[in-house]
Amino acid sequence: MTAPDDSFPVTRRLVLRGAGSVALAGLGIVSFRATPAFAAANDKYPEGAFKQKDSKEAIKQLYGRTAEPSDKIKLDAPEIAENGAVVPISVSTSLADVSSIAFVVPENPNVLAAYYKIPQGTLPNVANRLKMAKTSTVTVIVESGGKLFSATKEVKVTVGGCGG
Amino acid sequence: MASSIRVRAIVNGETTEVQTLIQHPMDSGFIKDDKGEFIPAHFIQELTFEHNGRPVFVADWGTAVSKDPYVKFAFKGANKGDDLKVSWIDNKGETDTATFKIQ
Amino acid sequence: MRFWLTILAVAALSMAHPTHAADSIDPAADARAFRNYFVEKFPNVKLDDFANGPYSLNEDMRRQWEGKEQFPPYEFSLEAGKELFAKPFANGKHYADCFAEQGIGVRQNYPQFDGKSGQVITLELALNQCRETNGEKAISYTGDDMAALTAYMAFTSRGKPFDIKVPDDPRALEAYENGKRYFYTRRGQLNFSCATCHVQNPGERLRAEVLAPALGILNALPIYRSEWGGMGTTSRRFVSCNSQVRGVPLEPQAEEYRDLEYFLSYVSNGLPISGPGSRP
Amino acid sequence: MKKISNALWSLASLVSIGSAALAASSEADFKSAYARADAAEQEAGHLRNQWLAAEAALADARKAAAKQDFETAIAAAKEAEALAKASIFQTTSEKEAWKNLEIH
Repeated sequence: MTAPDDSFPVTRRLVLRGAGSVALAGLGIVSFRATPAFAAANDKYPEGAFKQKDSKEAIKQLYGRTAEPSDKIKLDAPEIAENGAVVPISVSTSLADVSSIAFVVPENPNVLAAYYKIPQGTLPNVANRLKMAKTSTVTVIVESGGKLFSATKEVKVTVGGCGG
Repeated sequence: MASSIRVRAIVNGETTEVQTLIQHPMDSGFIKDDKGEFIPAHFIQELTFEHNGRPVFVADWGTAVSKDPYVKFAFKGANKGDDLKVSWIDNKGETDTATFKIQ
Repeated sequence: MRFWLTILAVAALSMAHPTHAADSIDPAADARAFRNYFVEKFPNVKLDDFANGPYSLNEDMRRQWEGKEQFPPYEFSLEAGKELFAKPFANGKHYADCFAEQGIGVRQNYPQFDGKSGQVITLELALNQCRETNGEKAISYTGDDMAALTAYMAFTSRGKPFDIKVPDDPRALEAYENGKRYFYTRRGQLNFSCATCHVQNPGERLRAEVLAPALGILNALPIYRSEWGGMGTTSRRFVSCNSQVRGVPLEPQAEEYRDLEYFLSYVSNGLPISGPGSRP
Repeated sequence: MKKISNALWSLASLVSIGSAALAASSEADFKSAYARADAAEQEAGHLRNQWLAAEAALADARKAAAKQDFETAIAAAKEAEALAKASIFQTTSEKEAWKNLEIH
């Protein structure tokens, strides 16, 4: 937007103040009626990996090795996120024996977003909605036959999800 | 109070497609409130789906999963009318569990 | 974004349009012209699709929206609205008792002009009038409960075309005309009118948002905005629009806002209710 | 940023801000400056078109005055008055100008 400020120096004084902020009431009332009969069905929640600020470090913590790119992974994400708070991202792959899928967003404060364990009999397809703080690549890691593969796509974020 | 968990699980041939939406703030801990103070992190860490007592999908989540999180997956071996048990636990130790009929 | 704008006084702008000689109020002619403008500007958009706002104009956004619609995040608000709507007042009466058809599938008939009071009655106002008639306190026009209630009522009316009436009553015509004037009047430090964004520039990006076309814009209300992380009412949207152009918002359901809603709904007559909608 | 190209930035008669430095700003000077600003802003309110920035400048003026900083308070009050008058001017000129935007 261009304002013809140069020709009207007087107007410079009337600079814009902070925008009025409409109070945004957050809801999010959650019921906790159920008993915590939590089946520790699988291995533990990878707390350490979820705190990493660096993608390589997060992947190393999670898997203990690095991934190589694969064209057998289809990563579907928008080119421009309509809002970084809710970015729909999905993945499917023709790789065999998939045992886990992880989503990494390097520009988020915590780079590891989600880690899905895929038992036998479950298809290697996942769709979810992630927060993105700013424009970033999104990398998906697929664990297949004991090896790690990856695919990456850039998502432009103009309104940040301040999340991560 | 209604459950925090919504599930649509539909059999199509030999696979069952499961979509879930959970009511949860998923606060990342990086956002400030109106007074400029950080809202403490509050997010689901683990979400488990069980069919016949067997886990068919386990999600481990960090702070970057959106508010009122959504996830979709598909698995094989279920029949119409089977139970699908869904449970989550968050970083504050709060949990919810609900069981749904596969359609 | 650089809204470092330094706007001051505004000159009266003489544009090419000649001001129409007689200031006769002709809502039907306005609605035809309004619709034609958008149909000509966006020849590839199906008429009904304008009710889907920016998603009718932007393919990438549309895909994200359709993805979310598979299991929309507003589902919880919708359910809350259904429960609130069914919950009896202390006197045993219900919201349903205040509306035609028990309030199911009637959203497309609001706002209405009430000949008795000479006022435009929006759905939000009708809900609070219903509460007060039954001895309950009014609820906030910008709050989650009102959003949930109107979301539920809109949901039961999805697909029904807007059917707003401007009766042959000078007061109704005046309300309509006032709404129209509000819509086109520039205000706030940014010197924007509603039309600046939603008539002249729909489909363009302002900040990160793709602007919605004014035609069909209220058909989607109330809306779940990712920015809000929740459902918001028409009142809340008007208030936030005023703030965005750096104006001090009016009080929710002020006469000006109700008249504006009347005008905007009327010119979208025939387009289907699509609410509750989703927006970034 | 993609611009709102049709936003017409024609700026006409300008409201000037008194920028003369006030040697010794007094509380009385502040009060009269504030009263003028407040009256203008109230008129803008009556016209249903106040600007957020005018409200903010008035608040700044009150804050500074509470701290006995009358120089800052007077400057803020004058800014508020100029903004309020600009919003009034906008309302007045839009009385007819709105029709130029109308779809016919």
